[in-house]
Amino acid sequence: METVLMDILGAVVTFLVAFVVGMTYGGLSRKITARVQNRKGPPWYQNFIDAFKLGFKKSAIHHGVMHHLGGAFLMVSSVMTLMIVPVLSHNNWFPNLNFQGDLIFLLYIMTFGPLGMALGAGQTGNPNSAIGVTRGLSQMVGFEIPWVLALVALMIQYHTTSITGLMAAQAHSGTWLMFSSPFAFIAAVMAMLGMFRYSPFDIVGAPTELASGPVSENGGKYLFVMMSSGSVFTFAKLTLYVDLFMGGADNLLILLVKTFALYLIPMLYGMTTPRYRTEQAVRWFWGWPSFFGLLAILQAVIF
Amino acid sequence: MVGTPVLFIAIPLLAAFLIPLLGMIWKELVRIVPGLVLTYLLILAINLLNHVLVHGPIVEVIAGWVPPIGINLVFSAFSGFLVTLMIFLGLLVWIYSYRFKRNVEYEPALKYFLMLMMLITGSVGIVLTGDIFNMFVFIEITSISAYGLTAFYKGRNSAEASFKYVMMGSIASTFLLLAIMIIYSQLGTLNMADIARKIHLMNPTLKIVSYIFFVTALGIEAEIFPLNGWAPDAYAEAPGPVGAAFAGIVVKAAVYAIIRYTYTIFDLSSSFSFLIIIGMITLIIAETAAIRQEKLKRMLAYSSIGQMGLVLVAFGFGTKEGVFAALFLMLNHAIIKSLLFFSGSYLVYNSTEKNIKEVNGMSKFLPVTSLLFAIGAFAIVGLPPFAGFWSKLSVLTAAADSNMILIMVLVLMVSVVELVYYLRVVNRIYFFKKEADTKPHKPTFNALFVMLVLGAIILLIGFYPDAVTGMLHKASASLMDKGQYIHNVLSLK
Amino acid sequence: MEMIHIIFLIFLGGAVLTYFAGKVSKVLQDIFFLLSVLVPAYLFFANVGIGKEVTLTLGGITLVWGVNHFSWLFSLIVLGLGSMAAIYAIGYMKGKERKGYFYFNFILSIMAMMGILLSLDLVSFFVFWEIMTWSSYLMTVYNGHETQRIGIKYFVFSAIGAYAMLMAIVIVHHVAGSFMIGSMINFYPNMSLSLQIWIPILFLMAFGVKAALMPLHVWAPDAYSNAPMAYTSVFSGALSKMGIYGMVIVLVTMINQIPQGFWFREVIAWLGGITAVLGTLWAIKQDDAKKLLAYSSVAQLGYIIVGIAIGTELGMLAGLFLAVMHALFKGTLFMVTGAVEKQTGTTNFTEVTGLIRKMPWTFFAALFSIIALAGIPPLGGFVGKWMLYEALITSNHYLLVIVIFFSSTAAFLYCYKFLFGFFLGQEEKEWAHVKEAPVVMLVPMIIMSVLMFVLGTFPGLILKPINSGLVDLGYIDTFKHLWNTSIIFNAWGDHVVLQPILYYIIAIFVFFALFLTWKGHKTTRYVTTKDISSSGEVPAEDENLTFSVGFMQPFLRAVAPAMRRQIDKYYTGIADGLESLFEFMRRIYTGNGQTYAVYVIVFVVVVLLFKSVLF
Amino acid sequence: MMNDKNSQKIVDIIQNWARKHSIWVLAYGTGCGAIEIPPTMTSRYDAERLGVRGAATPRQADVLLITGYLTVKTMKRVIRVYEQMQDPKYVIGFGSCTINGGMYYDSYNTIKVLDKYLPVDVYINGCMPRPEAVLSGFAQLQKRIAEGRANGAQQYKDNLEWYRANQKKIIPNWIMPEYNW
Repeated sequence: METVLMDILGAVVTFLVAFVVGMTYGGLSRKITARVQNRKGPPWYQNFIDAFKLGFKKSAIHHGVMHHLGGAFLMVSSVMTLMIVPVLSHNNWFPNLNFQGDLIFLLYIMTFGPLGMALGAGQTGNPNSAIGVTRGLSQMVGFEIPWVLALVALMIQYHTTSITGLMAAQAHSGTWLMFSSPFAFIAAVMAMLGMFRYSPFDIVGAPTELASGPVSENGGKYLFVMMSSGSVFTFAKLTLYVDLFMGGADNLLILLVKTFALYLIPMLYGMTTPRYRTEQAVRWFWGWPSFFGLLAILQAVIF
Repeated sequence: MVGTPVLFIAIPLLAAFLIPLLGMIWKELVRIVPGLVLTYLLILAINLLNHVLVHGPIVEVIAGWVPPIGINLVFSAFSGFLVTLMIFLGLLVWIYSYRFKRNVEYEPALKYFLMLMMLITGSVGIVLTGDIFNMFVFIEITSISAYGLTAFYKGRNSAEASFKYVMMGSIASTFLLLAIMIIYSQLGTLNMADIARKIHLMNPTLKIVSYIFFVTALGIEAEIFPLNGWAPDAYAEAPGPVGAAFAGIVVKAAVYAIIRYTYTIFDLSSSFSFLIIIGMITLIIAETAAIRQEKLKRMLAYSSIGQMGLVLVAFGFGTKEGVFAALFLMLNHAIIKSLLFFSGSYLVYNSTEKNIKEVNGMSKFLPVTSLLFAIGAFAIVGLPPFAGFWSKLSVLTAAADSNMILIMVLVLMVSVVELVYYLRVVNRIYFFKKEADTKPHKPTFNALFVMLVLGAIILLIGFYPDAVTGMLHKASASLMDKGQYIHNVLSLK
Repeated sequence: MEMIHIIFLIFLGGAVLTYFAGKVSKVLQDIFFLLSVLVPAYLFFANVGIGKEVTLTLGGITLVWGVNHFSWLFSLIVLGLGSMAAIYAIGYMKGKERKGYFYFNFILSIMAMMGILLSLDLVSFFVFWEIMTWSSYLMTVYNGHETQRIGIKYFVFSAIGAYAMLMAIVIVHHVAGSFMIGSMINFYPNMSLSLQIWIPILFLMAFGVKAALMPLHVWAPDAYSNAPMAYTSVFSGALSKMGIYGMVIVLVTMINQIPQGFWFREVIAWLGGITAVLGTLWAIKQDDAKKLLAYSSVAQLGYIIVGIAIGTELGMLAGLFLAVMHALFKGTLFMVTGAVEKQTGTTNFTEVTGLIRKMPWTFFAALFSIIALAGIPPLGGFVGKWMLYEALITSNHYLLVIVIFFSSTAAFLYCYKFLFGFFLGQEEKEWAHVKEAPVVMLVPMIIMSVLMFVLGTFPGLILKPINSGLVDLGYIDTFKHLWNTSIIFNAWGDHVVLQPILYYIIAIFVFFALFLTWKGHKTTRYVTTKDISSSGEVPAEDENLTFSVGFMQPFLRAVAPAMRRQIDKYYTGIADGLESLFEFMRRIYTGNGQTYAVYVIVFVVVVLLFKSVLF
Repeated sequence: MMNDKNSQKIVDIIQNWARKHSIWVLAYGTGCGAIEIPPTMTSRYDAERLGVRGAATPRQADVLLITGYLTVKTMKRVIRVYEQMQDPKYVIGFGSCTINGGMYYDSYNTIKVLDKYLPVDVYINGCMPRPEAVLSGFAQLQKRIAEGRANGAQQYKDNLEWYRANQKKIIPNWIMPEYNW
């Protein structure tokens, strides 16, 4: 009983941290974008306000049970990712599911949500949602290739497929993997651009063309759940990158610094680039990012 | 001892001559008598075969002249097996055509049964005789009755087909006579056993030439490429049961003759590979030609030619397994091809063109006939669990045991072609919509009975090949044992 | 009379009886059909002990039938899926014509598959293989006229494969002196090198055709999609596994014994990988559910082949586990398609939409199988995929793992397309009358969905029998002390513990589902799919806004270069060339008697001229 | 412990604060006024600092912004969009046309007084109103939300029959689904 309570506590605390950090990062990104565009921009806590407002909406509609549960599917994916990824190294944080799953499991659980969400979007009957979903899934196939190439390179170099194993390898050698396997890092970061769906890979939810695509029929608390899930997912993914490539973090502050530094990459890249069409995006991912992924594998095989 | 081999020739010949006389007494006797005769002969053949399988071959001397001077008949396990098969098929053809010809006037029926009896006489004679000139006579009897049967319908096409057959047949006779002349001039004897004993005395070149002439002459009857130009036309224009009789009786007899010459009489070591070569060519050309045919019977004819080629290939291995496989193939081919001809001729019964297209959707109207045709098609292609599979397996095993991998590959590739054209027909029967406005003709009771019997045999052999393999093993052993044959014939006093 | 003989007699007699019972009464026919599938299944699992052998002598050849752990595993697939599909078929075939034909071939197929699994000698193996081929062929052409080309394509490919196998069999008989599979394996190391290479190739041709291995797969999409769906679930789920079964035997027991075996396995693994990719890409393109699933079957078989071809313990476990899973989920999916086809009359995604509220249970089954197919936790497909990846990575197949990963990620696209096409999207007036499928069709689907769920968390239930099968094949016992029913390990010791994962997933899902549903928070309410925000416009009653034509077009544009060429086209070209050759052959027989006479003379002259060569 | 009323009050304050600072606008670009929206949103005037942000669909939006004159033809769509929005929701009438028809006061084809058909919370005066005016309109709306006085949706619900009657007068072929909030 004690362990179960501890597990629940760990999950809740981790979730809350991830929620707060993710929301803040979202707000900061809006702020920074505004500054880049020579605007004042909203306050850093604007995302919290938006989320709570959505939660406080008096009503919301759904088009059937899959649509109704779409948010729950999404949450399973993001929270499970969060549970698998070690938040801090050296057992400084709740273990959650850190030792129960490995990278392959992580790759698959990360797709659970988008697919469930896609089912929900499909049930709305709104053609824009379905179009958005097809674009999203296509892009996912695109960025998974360099991402997996990078991960496989890491796995074969260190003969482990678990995140904790890779963290231990970094702690043991003393260098971050982003320096010891730079190509893998480059490929992974390029894949990350697609994962975060900032410009130029934001055609999925193009607001004017598709009326925000998959989420076009969601309002009120459905949108609230999706927004929170997105924040949690952002945090989980950034933490994963930090764990894999930057040696993890000993305390929350270092974690925040590292994750924010990583987070700036897709954000700033997005500000300078216009939007790709879906097939262009897919081909982009199969171009240079995959090339770097192959280099990473080459490096891992040779050394 | 229930009878002697000479009855197999005497009785049907007698019956053939008596039929017109009996027909004057009561017209129906023309139809009944052949059946009675064939039934008796079948019982006789089975009894004799049982006897022979246990006690060894029966050699009978005609008119008291002892070989090598006189003519003798040999009823060994090998020839006995073929005789039984032929008479059995003859009986089935009779049952099938008994009512098949009911709308036919008295006179055609008379001719039909007369010529059928002659055909059986001739073929059985070819198999039984131990004398090459006697064999020539029987071949002539067979051929002449076959010409007549081909032209049975008296149409333009059947007359043309028959004429082609006559032409080729006369060429065959010429070559056969030439070959016999060469042998007689060299060895001074016409008895097979005697020739076999003395063959090493012959001039090698003449030996080869006479062998080639034999093969050419018999190859025309046995449908070997390129000597088989008559066959597709004859099969296509003759009545359905006659096609079955050709495939099951005439051709078998001719193949028997070739085999007898190759295995027993001539001692040419490379004649086996010669058989394989011509067999393979026949097989490949016939099967590939069959796939593009438009007429059902023509297609069956080509398939028949191809099977004969395969039989020759199997004989060409020259091993006991090869002979066994060839005999198995002959048995299966006789049964299955008869079934195909019987059922196929009902599937296109009322159409004038007899095109394959006419079978479209026949399964709705003639369910049993269609099913039997499908079984026949599956069986001849060699799909388990039907009869054809076991013979194909034995052919391949024999080929492997002779290390002839290329032959195996070719045979199997040709099998795929065969599969395709049979499947196309079966698909048409079952899955196409009927287009032609010709009315399907329900098979008569006796025709249906014959087809069911053949279908049952196919399934029986398919599920329980042991029913025939024992006999086939003995038959092949008897063919392989050349010295025993010579001894049996020549030791008669 | 041994129990195995009795089982086969029941199958055979049942098939014939069922066929003729249709002349008496339809209900009687259904009952006979069910009995002749379920009774042998029961008898097999209850009474046939593993390791038992029975013999029968036919045509001078000894036929030996028996069960080992490995064939028991496949028997589980065949009889399990067969029984489910049989129950389903009762509902599916209701009111259709040619019931007797269907039932007859169904029972014969099951019998033939069992025969293949139980055969310990090559002759009965081949006999049953051919019976399986033609009974499935007859099913392929069940729908009639239009399917005849498809049927012939299937049969020709099968026949080429089967004849290749027949050739191998007789060669083996020649060199080893026996038709027994065991003696073939024992004799294999003593064969000459060329035989050591050619015998497996010939066998693999046969198995590759059935397992739809590229480039022998072109028959599969057409054949799968044209057989009746109740049968296709067996066709794709179990019958294709016979190819896998044979491949495992050839790869493990024979090829592994020679040094060249490594290249063999690499080539097959790569072919499997390419099959998976091509199958997936073409599946994405299809607008017809049957075709989509058919191509997806090809792709899934590719994974299985990769798993067994790389040949490590984990790879074998992955391949065989995926085989079991594929039987479950693809069987269910074809059943779902059949149910939709029965209720609506079409399986085209551009015609049917929005069935989720009409056929909720069918949707449930489809959802579970799709999740399993996509390999997403917590369903069983994940376990198989996980083991496959781990096996590939730990055995140094770095590029192959990318290929497989690409294919299985792209599989999400068609997975989504299937669910969206049938069940999601706008609910149309045209399909307002559609009812849920009959219970007899639902029950098998639901049972199999539940099984997929159970296997997702407790894969050990099926991994244990697989392991025993592998031990029979000569693998070391992988089921070491660390493994238990819900923990899976890779070769480096990394693991996934499935049970807590399941609990977490359920907890999170339930929590947020409750949060979304909880009325006390803020109200949610249902509106119809006509009430969508499409620029303020109100769609008319009969207007269908669902996006279904040109689905996944962007992705297809991105991969267009890979799909420009169809292997099918090459085969068609070859077939056309052959037909013209045959036409030429036909013209040798001119129909002119003079020509024929010339032929005879030419024959004699040629033979005489070359007599010194010939004789 | 606070009693229910007080706690409700506190919750209301928090909710209104959130609503006030997060205004997602569905800009229904019906008339020439739509040209004023881009400058309002972009660098120069930067409405986002007030929490104002565009929404893609009515399901996500809080505010329906009727930018300018409204023709009879678009009226139906506007009503539909408004009814698809989730509670709480507000309407801003933008420009003189929405108040009294403006320069189209005698047109046969435009809506003169928007308030008769939709419950307008805030009017922005002018023809055109400059971005400063738009921002001030938003500020006004925020103020009303904070005070809890922006209850147009409630008004619409209460007087639905009256609104419906007015709407049906304008729209001849009424095939809209029922409003059932």
